[in-house]
Amino acid sequence: MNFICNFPFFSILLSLFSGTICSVLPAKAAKVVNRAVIIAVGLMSAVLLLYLLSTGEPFIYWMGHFPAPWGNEIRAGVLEAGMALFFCMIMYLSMAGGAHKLPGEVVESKHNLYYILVNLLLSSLLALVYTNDMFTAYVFVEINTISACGLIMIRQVGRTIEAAVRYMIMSLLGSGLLLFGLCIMYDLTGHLLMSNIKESVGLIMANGEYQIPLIVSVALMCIGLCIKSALFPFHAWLPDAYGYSTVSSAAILSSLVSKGYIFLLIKIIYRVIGFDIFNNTRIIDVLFVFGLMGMIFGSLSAIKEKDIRRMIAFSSVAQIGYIYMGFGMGTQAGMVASVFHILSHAATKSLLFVAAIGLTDVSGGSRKFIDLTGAAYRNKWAGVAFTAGSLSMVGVPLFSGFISKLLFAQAAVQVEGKMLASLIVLGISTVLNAIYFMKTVLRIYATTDEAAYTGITFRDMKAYAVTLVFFILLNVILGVSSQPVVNMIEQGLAMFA
Amino acid sequence: MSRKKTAEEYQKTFAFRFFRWLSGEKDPYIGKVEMQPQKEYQPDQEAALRHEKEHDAIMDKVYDTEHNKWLYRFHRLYQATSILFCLFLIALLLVTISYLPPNGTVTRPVNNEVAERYIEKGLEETGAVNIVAGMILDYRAFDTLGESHVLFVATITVLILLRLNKTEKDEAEVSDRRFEPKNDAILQLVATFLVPVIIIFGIYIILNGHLGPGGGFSGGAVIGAGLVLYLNAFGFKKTERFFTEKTYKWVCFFSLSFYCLAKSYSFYTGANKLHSVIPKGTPGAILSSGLILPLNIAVGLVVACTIYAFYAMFRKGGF
Amino acid sequence: MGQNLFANYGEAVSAILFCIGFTNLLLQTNLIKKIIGLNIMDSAIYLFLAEKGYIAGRVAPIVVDNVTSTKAYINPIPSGLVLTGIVVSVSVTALMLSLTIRLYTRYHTLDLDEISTQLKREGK
Amino acid sequence: MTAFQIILMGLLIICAVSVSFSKNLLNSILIYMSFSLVMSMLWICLESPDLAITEAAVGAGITSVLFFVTLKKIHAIDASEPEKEEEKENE
Amino acid sequence: MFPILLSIFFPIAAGVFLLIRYRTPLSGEKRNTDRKALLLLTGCFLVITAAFAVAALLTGTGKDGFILFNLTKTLPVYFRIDSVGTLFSLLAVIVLPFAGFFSFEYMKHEERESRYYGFYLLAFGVLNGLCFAGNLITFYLFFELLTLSSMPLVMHSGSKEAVMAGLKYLFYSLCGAYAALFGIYFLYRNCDSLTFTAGGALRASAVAEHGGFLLVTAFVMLLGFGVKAGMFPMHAWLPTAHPVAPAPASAVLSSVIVKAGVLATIRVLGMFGTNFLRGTWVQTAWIILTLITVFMGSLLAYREPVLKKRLAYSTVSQLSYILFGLAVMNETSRTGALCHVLAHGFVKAALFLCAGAIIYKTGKTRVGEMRGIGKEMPLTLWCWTIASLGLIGIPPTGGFVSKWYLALGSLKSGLPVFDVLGPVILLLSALLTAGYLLPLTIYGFFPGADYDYGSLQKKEPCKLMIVPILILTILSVLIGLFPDIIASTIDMAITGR
Repeated sequence: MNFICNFPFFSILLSLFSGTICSVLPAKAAKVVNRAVIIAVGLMSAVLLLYLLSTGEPFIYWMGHFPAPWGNEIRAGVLEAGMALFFCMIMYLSMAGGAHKLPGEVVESKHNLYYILVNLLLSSLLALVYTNDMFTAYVFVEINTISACGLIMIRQVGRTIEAAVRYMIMSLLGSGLLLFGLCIMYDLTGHLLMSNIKESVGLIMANGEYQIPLIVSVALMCIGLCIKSALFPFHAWLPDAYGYSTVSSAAILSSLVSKGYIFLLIKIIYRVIGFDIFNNTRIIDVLFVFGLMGMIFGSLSAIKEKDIRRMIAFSSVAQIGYIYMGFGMGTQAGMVASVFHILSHAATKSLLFVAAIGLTDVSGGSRKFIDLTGAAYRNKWAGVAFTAGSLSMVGVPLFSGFISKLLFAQAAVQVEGKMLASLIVLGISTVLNAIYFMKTVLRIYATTDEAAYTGITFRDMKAYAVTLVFFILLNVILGVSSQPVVNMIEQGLAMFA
Repeated sequence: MSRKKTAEEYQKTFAFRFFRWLSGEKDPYIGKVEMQPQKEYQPDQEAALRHEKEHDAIMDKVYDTEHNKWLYRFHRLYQATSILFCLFLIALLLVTISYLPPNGTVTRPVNNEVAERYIEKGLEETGAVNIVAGMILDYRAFDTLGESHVLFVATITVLILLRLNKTEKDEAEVSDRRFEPKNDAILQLVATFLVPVIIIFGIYIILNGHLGPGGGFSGGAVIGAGLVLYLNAFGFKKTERFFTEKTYKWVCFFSLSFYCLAKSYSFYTGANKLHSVIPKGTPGAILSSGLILPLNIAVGLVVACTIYAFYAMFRKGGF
Repeated sequence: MGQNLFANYGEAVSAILFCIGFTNLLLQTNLIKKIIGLNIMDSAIYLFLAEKGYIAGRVAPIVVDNVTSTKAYINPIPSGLVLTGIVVSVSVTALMLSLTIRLYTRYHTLDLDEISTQLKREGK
Repeated sequence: MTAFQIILMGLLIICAVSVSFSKNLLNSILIYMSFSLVMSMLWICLESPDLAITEAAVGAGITSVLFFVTLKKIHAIDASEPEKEEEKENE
Repeated sequence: MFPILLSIFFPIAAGVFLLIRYRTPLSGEKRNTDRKALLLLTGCFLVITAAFAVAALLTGTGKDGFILFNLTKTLPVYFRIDSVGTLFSLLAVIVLPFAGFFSFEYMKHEERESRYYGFYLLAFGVLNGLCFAGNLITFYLFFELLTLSSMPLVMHSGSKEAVMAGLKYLFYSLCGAYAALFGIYFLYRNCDSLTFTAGGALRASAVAEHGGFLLVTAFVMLLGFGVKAGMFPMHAWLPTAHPVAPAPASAVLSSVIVKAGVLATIRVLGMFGTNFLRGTWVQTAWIILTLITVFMGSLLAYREPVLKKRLAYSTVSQLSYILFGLAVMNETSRTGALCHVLAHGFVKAALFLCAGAIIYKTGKTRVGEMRGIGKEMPLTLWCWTIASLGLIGIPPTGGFVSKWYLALGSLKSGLPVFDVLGPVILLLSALLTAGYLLPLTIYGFFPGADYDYGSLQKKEPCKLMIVPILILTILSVLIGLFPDIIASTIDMAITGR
């Protein structure tokens, strides 16, 4: 076995272990460890990705001395390695972008706890990405949930704690449903490893026995993960959680945590149930309808919002609706579009959160639109970055958002029954997006008579500005040369089967 | 053009609005899109106060369930839908269950080659008499590694939420002891007898984890319960002599690191098909079953400390 | 409706418990009760799993007298899963309870709706 | 054995329902504690002693203790609790 | 290849350079020298851009087309110069620099001049890209960018009205563009490629299968792009945006940028093929809409007292002349339409610049206030008069030629009802045009007996303003003087590549 095949295992264990190490380190050292771990994991994922692209074969890695149905396994394919790399990039940028705000938001003595949470979150995300075992997935979903909750409430104002409680309640409902579905699935198949379950599921569908409980269990798992990833009717916790937590937390939560769950759902669809079987159930129609509703209602709520960060948070609801709409189409193209949207939304949304904080900082810390007037002149880098993010969200060509919308539309026209609905809602939602993002951009570029607040120059925020530049570059790269990425996604999805 | 209508009346007609729209005078965004003139915002103290008051009044009215019928109805509706949803869920699950393979029989899909191998080869391959312990700490050790980190991350979040700084801690301690009798003689006497027994029992459970029912987690919980009892009887002054935040930190750190490293070694050798140097020992002996015993001890230490830490945090926000 | 509802009475009970827990989690206004509901829900799932492992007439999977025949013991896997699950639910309970304490010291109530009302009133 | 199991399960459901409808928080926690105990007995019946030990130590022990501390912290365990609550409402 | 790329990206880079270089408003002692440098730079940039564009047209390197990069697998960003593109590019190359020179004087007292020039150059580059785009997706890309880069021109003054007008412009354009994008998705499914090909790119099988649906698609796309060209149901942004924009910006907007809508329409017709649309309900509905617009625009302009608004309504009306010519779908009318593109472009630019000169010098905005203006600014008013004659369609001017072809084409078309109704309405509208343009001449030169000649003073604008007006006026006449050359070129544009 090639040494590179150890990398997924190394990256999970490294981030897990670094969490433990950070618990005895002072804050500064913890920060260094955290950055180093993210970079190391990112590098390993990159090497792994190259290796996988060159071999073209996914591989299975035993976690222990025992083969398939007896021991734990992790599995790495192109999509997994790519996701891991992307998650590391976004996480590093988000951490870097919010670093200067951290002392003001979190009590000094709790900084190292913050880094522990981030490390564990990273490890759980990696485990969700790489795992080949349903129960392992459940355990790491829980780590993900708890550390996300920690990230929400580490900034201890009333709102965040309330949001954390709401988040926990919804997440625990979701976990409960997921676990219940998992148990029924285990009862029917007798396995916990994804590949083995898939074989048994194939047999069950062929035999005809146990079909009803199988579909119920799939439905329960889907609903559980939908709840956890804040699909439309379950999004009540989201605006407060994203709107009031620390900057890095908001960026990480919106772009990574929910995406981890969605990626797990993709894995379940492909590796556990089988794509065709899943598409023959009615579940995809439900996902489709809720996705569409989320797209519209999320945007409508965002339009009404007067607080910039809550507005961005509501826009997340709409964007998650897009992803589920892609699932709901039930075609390979829809799936590719959804996966691409995971990437593009993660890149854009974290950019928006990080840029928004730059704007509010120069407006006396207020997040109301009225105070943000002209903020882009006071912090030019943040202004440009916010504009770029908005344009991407609206779906202007050359940015990543346009490509994902294009892919969605291309996927939609291939599905006879759902074509019109998805295209119309796509159009409406795009226009709604345009309304609230353009309004914000105009607002921050509106001229003020006098400088009520002092501006900030490049010299005051070098790291921050560089982070923003990287974010914008990421967006533009995704928007301009999307083809390699799409190819990779297609290859990765093919490897799933 | 006839002047039958006054200008005001005319402005209300459809034709007027239509022509305004036709000539592009009507602005569809006025009043709909938040786009106020760009004047510098000048907060007027009085106006702000008045505004706040009005806002409060409105909020009071809106959230006054007794008088606000709509809110009341909404609550009712919400409850009704929730109950209906739950009934639906019950029905769905019962129907599902009625289709599941019958309980207690051998022919179910659950009893397949996986369980067979665990039972038949478990003793040989892991060295643990308790097959469940062998399974969770050897066959499926990755889950268990994750599980112990769930506990770890939960402790971290509790620390974030409840840890207080020095002065707050003192206040909390004062208020904490207010409702309790200090130095209760009966409690102390009972505790003197019970605590050693409980802790020894816990240690037994941990050490015996691979031979019989029990293991690191349950044993750790028992030890933790013993510590809590001791704390309740004798107060923080006594426990602080041997258990402070530092103790907790380092015990947790060493146990978890040991756990991580040991399991990493085992995973690494397993995946790369290398020979593991850890001896299995004779099944049934106390020093047997490879890594399971040390892992159980590590888990037990972590759990005991964690439970004590939870309790101390809840009580006074520190150790 | 299938035939096995009465054979699976244990699972049926666990389903009912699950839904009771679920309802509590959704409907109770008091946070503490919500947390109890959550615990009931989790226990129900564990009961379900344990029922899955049970085989009538066999004993717990602890090897006695070196008998390693499959016919002697029940299925060990569900027990292992439930053990893991219990740890998870304890951690979550501790976290939720500490959140409750924090919320109470801040708002002096355990009712989430009331807390939201207060938050709106603060206008932050 | 089956009859015993059924009785235990009946107890479980009774406990769960009465937790939901009990007015006093302390009562509901006590009921939840007994719920855990019944559950651990059930697990003995289901031949899972590991689970029984763990549930007894954790569900009936640690979790309940944590609940009690929480109640104490939020001043819900108090002889004069009802009046206090009323006072607060009156304020 | 390089002239094309340079003509697109050089002005964009230059615009960005100006925006960054002159971030702060010019002020203080060095204002004059700084301003001179800025103007010099802008002038050079404009001329160089125009030179590049002309080079691109003359060298003919773009005839074969080239792919810049692939947006997605089957959607490249593709440039190719064809004859229609050449025509529109010619218009842009002539009008934009002159309007730019005009604004050197006009914008003298404005703050943040540099921002205006920056976006002006950006718009120039984007316009070049629009003209040279070789497939629908590239076209769409630049179409969106055009909206975004021209919006700041509209709201340059930053007053509330301007910002509202900018918003209105943005939303109308975005909604239109999305309606069009909606159609592009369908086209993508039913065409072999989105490259512009003569005679339609639809697959024959697709026409047979989804004929009805494709008609709806075509209609939606025509409507969507029609928004930019101010077609009837969505024309309202034009009269709002023009009066608030600076006069040279209005000139460019009205003479070139709204023509992007016309170009888009031509492209859409090219994609579907006129044979596919001729005689269908789409054609009928489209003709009805254009005729309504022609008549209504003139009527509204006739009633309008504010000069720039009057011109804006006139633009609405005149653009629908062009659209009518396209809608009739035969070669003669198409020649007329393309002819009118040039004629209207020059005339309307000249008219707006005249209006700008008058407003700049006198500060009067209503026609009623401008009595005797001809005594004060005779040269300007002469230009106005000549250009007006061109728009009305008096023989020696360009307007006559184009309207002649339009009417001829309509009569030849053999459409029921519209073959006669069309010319009648065009004629009526021409009368109205005379009615709303000539009063300024009449009152300007013959203010009446009660005019106070005592207060009369020379207000002729400086050379920087009057020369562009003169040149544009002369051009509009030249088109009419040599109709054969124009017509044959356009014939070539229609038939050959």
